Amino acid sequence: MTEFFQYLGLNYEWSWFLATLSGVLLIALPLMLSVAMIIYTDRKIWAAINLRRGPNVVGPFGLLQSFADGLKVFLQETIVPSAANRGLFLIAPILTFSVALLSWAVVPFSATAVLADINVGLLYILAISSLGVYGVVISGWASNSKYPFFSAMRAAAQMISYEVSIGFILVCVVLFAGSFNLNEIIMAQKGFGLGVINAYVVHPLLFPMWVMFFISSLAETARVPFDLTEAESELVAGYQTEYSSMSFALFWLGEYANILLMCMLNAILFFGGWLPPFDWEPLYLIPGIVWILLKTFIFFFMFSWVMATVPRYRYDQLMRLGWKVFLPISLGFVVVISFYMMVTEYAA
Amino acid sequence: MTGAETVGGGIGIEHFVVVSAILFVLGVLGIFLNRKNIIVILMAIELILLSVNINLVAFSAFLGDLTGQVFAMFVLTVAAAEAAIGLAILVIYFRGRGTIAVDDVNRMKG
Amino acid sequence: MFDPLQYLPILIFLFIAVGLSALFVFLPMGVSRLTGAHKPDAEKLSEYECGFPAFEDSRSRFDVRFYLVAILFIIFDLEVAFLFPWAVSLEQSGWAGWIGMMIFLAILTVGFAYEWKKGALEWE
Amino acid sequence: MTYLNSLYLSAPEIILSVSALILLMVAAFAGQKSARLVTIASIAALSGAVFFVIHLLTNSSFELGADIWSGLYRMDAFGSFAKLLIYIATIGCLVVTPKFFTVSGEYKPEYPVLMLLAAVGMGMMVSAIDLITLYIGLELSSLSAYVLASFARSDERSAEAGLKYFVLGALASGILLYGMSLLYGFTGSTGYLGIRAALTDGVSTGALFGIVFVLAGLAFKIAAVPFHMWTPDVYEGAPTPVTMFFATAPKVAAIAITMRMALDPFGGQIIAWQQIVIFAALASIVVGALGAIGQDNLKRLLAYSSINNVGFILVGLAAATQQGASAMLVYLAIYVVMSLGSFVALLMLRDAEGNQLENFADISGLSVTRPALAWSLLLLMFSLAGIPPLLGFWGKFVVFQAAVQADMVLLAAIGIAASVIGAFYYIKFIKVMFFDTPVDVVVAEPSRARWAVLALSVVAVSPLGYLLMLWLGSLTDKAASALFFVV
Amino acid sequence: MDGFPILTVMLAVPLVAAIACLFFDATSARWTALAATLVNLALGILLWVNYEIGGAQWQFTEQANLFAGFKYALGIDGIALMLIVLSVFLMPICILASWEAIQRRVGEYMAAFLLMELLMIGVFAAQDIILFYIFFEAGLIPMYLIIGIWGGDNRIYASYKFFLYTLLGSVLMLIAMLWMVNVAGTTDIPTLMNYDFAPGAQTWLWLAFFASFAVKMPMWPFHTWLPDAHVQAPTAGSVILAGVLLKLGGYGFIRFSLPMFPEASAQFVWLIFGLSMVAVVVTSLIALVQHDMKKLIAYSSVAHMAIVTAGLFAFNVQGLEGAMIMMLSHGLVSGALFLCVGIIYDQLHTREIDRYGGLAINMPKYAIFFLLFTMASIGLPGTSGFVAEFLSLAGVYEVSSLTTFVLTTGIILGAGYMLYLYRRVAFGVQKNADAAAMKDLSIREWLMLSPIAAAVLWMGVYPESFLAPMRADIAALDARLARAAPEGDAKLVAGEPRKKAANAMPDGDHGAKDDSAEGAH
Repeated sequence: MTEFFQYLGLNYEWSWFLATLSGVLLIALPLMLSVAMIIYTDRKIWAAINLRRGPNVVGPFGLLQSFADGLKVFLQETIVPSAANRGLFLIAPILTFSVALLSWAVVPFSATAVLADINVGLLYILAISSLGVYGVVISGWASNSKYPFFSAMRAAAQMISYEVSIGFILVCVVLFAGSFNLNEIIMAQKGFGLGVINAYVVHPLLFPMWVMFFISSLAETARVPFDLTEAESELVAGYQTEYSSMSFALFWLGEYANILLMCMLNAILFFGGWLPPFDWEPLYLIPGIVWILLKTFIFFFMFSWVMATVPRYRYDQLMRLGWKVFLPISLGFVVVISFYMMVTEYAA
Repeated sequence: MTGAETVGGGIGIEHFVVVSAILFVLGVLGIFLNRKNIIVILMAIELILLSVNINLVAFSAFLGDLTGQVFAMFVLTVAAAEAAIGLAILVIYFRGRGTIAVDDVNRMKG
Repeated sequence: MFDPLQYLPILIFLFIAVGLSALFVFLPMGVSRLTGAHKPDAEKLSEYECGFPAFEDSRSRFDVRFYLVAILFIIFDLEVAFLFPWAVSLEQSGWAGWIGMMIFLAILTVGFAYEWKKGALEWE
Repeated sequence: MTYLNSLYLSAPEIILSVSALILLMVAAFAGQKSARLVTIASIAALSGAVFFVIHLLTNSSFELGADIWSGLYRMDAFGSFAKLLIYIATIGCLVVTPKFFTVSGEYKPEYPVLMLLAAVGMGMMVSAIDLITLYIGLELSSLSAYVLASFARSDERSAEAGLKYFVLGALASGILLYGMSLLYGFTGSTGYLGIRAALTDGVSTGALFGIVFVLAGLAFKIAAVPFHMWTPDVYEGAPTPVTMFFATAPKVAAIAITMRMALDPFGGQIIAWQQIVIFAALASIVVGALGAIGQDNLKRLLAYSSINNVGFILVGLAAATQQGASAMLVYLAIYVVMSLGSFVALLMLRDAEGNQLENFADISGLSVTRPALAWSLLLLMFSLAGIPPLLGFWGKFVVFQAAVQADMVLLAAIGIAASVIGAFYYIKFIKVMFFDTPVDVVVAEPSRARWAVLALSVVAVSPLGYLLMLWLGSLTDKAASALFFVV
Repeated sequence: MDGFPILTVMLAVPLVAAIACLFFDATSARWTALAATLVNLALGILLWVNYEIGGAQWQFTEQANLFAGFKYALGIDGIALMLIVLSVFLMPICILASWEAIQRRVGEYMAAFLLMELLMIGVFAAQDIILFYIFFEAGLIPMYLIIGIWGGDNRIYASYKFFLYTLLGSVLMLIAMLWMVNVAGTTDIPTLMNYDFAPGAQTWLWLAFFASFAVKMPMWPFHTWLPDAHVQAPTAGSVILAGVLLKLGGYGFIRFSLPMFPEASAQFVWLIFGLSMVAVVVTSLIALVQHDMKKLIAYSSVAHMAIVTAGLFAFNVQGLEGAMIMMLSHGLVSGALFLCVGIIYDQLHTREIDRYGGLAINMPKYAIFFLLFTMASIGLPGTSGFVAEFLSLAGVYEVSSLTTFVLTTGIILGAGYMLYLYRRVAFGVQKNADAAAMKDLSIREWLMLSPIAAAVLWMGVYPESFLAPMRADIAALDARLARAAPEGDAKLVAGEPRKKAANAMPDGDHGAKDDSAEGAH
């Protein structure tokens, strides 16, 4: 895109800047749009599985439901409780949403469509998504109210618990790929399965990893069945209880942006990212962005599916699963996979 | 090693060292001047370790030598362990005394 | 190769993201003032409770286990930090590197087992 | 082969860490009742390490040291000697401990495990020839020590001591580390060899700051003035067996790394640090002596005594000669024995309910009610005061001899004159026990282990101890020459 | 005696007995201590008998290299011999003196005394400078305990003062020793005695040694610990303190300061003389107004010691011999005086002079002994005191007539306070009934006092027995000092020897004797 702006007669620096700027906007704005749509989708899928109709009033098939909601909250009054820490209270949603956006900077939508193709992309995502905890904790603390506070504590504990096993799982993937660059990880999957399948998930050692990663993704984003943070029967609306208007909406936007990111990570790390599922020449004719969005959507469907079908975990079960099941298993797999890699590739 | 070797728009090693020195001094002052809360002291300790890490990583980059970054990793790890133990001791202390105000840490004098 | 310029887009992204979110937060506040929707009163500004006025500090003491989880997380997350560079350089470090890391993990496992046995991982 | 060789030469650390891990598992699975078993096993592991260290010390092929683990670690006579002291002190502390906690019912198998881990860390410290290894070892031992200090959970003072120790210890680590980062930056290496080579060429301002910060951090660890203020509180608050431990093994380790640091990497720039060490030495002697005078609590008194003694040890470092280093090690060894003895004696001061007695009023007239204990304490106190013919004198003697031979007569004169102030409170100790009216609150001590440790240390500080000096002297000479081999 | 390590045995006997005493009950401890000291006395006599006058300078040498250039080296010359004999002579008497006075913690008490004996012999016999220091300094421990445990009411203050004063003095000496050893490369005392240190270094080395010996001696104004220590110590403690411990300072001067730093010694003669003059006059005056007998005797000790220091620094044979005899004499006499005080103190438990009076009536034997020792202290001819004072003053006169004059004044004052004491205690009316009812000497007390009395008279009548073993050593010392000896103001001229003099004496002695004899009267 830099070339495009240069063609318009600008010098290199400015062209680069404008190109980057448009790249950012090209990610951020569609992302917000897709979040709006994905919320709609989420509700539709859920309704369908529950044999309901879901949103169907605003626009055709209720397609504009999310926009209507957005407009509504936009015009609402922003209430800052008198007991709250005003500054922190307002910073929390900003932080949550910014961080949710920021992770997307390194996501490769295709071989070239990546804003910042840094060599430690995976690490970057891990780091940035860890920052998400701050938004939650700050909001819970700043609200100075019981339910948000409890919710924030829960959310923080939950997110960090699963981050540990996610870390180990990522190590396994990196062991195979030998790189942190997301594009390289994707490319390493080319023809990985029997020379034809472009996905890590087919490897018997990596399949369980993927299962765990998927479940951890649910927990990390506090999706059902791990939505303890906003378990309405216990904690009203969790850490968002005191929020209203767009501040409230930003949490939602951030949450769904994170969900999408997790879906995309599933696709990138285990399902070949923007590669077509099979290493078969004609499939490459379809642009990579289509493949990756398709895969992402499939994972999102699974997220919704789970939400609609699985009952919520108790908090102790959640923690137990994270610490006593996933952590030891993923740790064990690090050992096994690294040994496997030593024997088959590195030392061989 | 010369300061002339710069990365990214004229930022030299001295800038990093100055930043880390400032953080270090803040950390030390935080321990000695803070009269309020022990948690603040723990944070000040982390600040000191942070300044060390800035130093290490900056030097590592400017020397073109990885050792500094390895060191930084170890420092990070130890800092974590230290924070864990510090908080644990603080909890025990709090259970006994019901306060974590710095001025109350005075059972022993002399 | 380390090239800081790679990160410049991220910085730009950061500014835009923060700006955008700030806009989302503060614009409606301004709008609501203009449209007159901004009508705070004492009840509205009080914190949410289940029908009773709050009778204790909402930032009360919380379960020590949360804190325990935080500590465990710090420890384990840092071990992961060791694993990452090891994972990408396993080819260079060879068996020595592998064995070294296995010893490290073994020690980690001992600690983990100790925590488990001591009930640090029990939630109920 | 080098890998195997490295493994072989770091066997003491391996023995200790592996047994610590195993015992930790035993502690976890068998629970509180395994405390005794774990203690015995820990002592066995430490003894094994001691034997191995002796084996290495007597093996002439390692006389000059061997750099192992790619230059991170040096197995030499100096490190081995320090380790020997550390391990023996740890054994001594472990042997007398259980009784202390069984009174309050808090003895846990974790205690010996923490001691083992601390010993591993200290062993690493003294063998390290790289800042990273040093730091890791230092922190391993410090972290264990923080926990040990607050081990008596029902005692508020213990928690407070742990907290203070932690905060100031962490600050010290921070300062030390900051100095290390500067050293790394301005010399381009974290290895002692590299630092030495860079410093010998000339010292830049940054490196000088590094040296100063490192020494300040180490001064914290060895509790030298002006970084001593944590010592009395921590010594008083920590459970007495832990205090005993602090006064012995970590002190040895901290002083050993200070020596190695000052003489090996900074050895080319003695001018840069000598003044600091001289100041710290004299200040410690004087402050330690003056601070102790008004104390009523015996543990606090011994804390000031340790500050005082560190000052004397630093006199040897100020000399910056091989003889000074050897003298420091002799002093250290003697100091360890005296500390062990005094603290065991303190441990044995219990009233009928099993409470520890810690004040002067409690030992009034002890010579009448518990003559054996009182006479032991008498010998130990006179020895700490450096009165011949007790062994404490020999420690001071060699240190000052080294100072005089390095042409630092004034330092020696001021230092030794200040030791008279120190003598004041030691003889106060004796005065209370021997000249004052008996109060008879101390009960008889049934523990054979404690009597054994006490008896051993008393025999060692008595003139009979001089019989060991020939052996000790040759050992310390060997250790010190290892330190100066690089020259 | 060849090969028999008599000195080591003399050290071992009290050590073994001391350890045994710690575990014995009171009676066995007393007998053990007495037996051990008597054995040592016998050994001491054996030592004297076997000492070859005019033989090698150092006899009975033993040597064993230990470590770090540190040796176990023993050996004695005549000076050390006499002091050792004095020590072993006084020791059984001390034990006897404590026989009944000490009822509390007897085993520990006896052990402390036996240790004192060991250390004193060690100090005099050590030939290694470090070994000397160890013995010298170690004496602090038992003495501290003796004063502190068995002392009087103010014992704690006195014990602290004693301990800290002496320690401060001796640590400075240690530094000087270390420096000397470093420079000379040997710890051997005989070698060091002939080593010429640079005059500049000598000055401060001398001062460091002076700090120690002046306190130990004690010289004015470092003497303030002594009256306290004496008053508070039990009788036997005082005896040993006055009899032997004070000699350590003098021995130090004669063994270290003078031969090792002759130039510095000469340089500081003014200091020594000045302090001695002040000491003699001031402490004598203080003694005159004392109400406490022990304090009075303690101050008299300071005065006598001042004469010793003056004699030592006269740099001539008479002065040195006089100082040595003074030390021996004072050891006997002041020890005996303390015993005399102790004997009546045991009965009346007070040392207040006014509480006594007219003891000559009810305690005639006691009064005779007391009189003898009083006279010896004053320096009456026929007693050891006379020989001592005469020789010392003769030596000093060669150097400084002013000093001699002042010292002589002090001796006159000494006569004053001693006689005043005696008059108040032994003569006059029996104003106190309880004092009048006191019993005369028991057999034990007889046994204590009579040997001392005999020795005092022997020394007074035939001092040659005591001078003979020391003569060669003193001559050697004098020779060493010759190059630095200050020029005296006496301007002595050798006269013509009288013809056919039956007992012809060397000329110098002759003149000096005459002159100073005049000054003394």
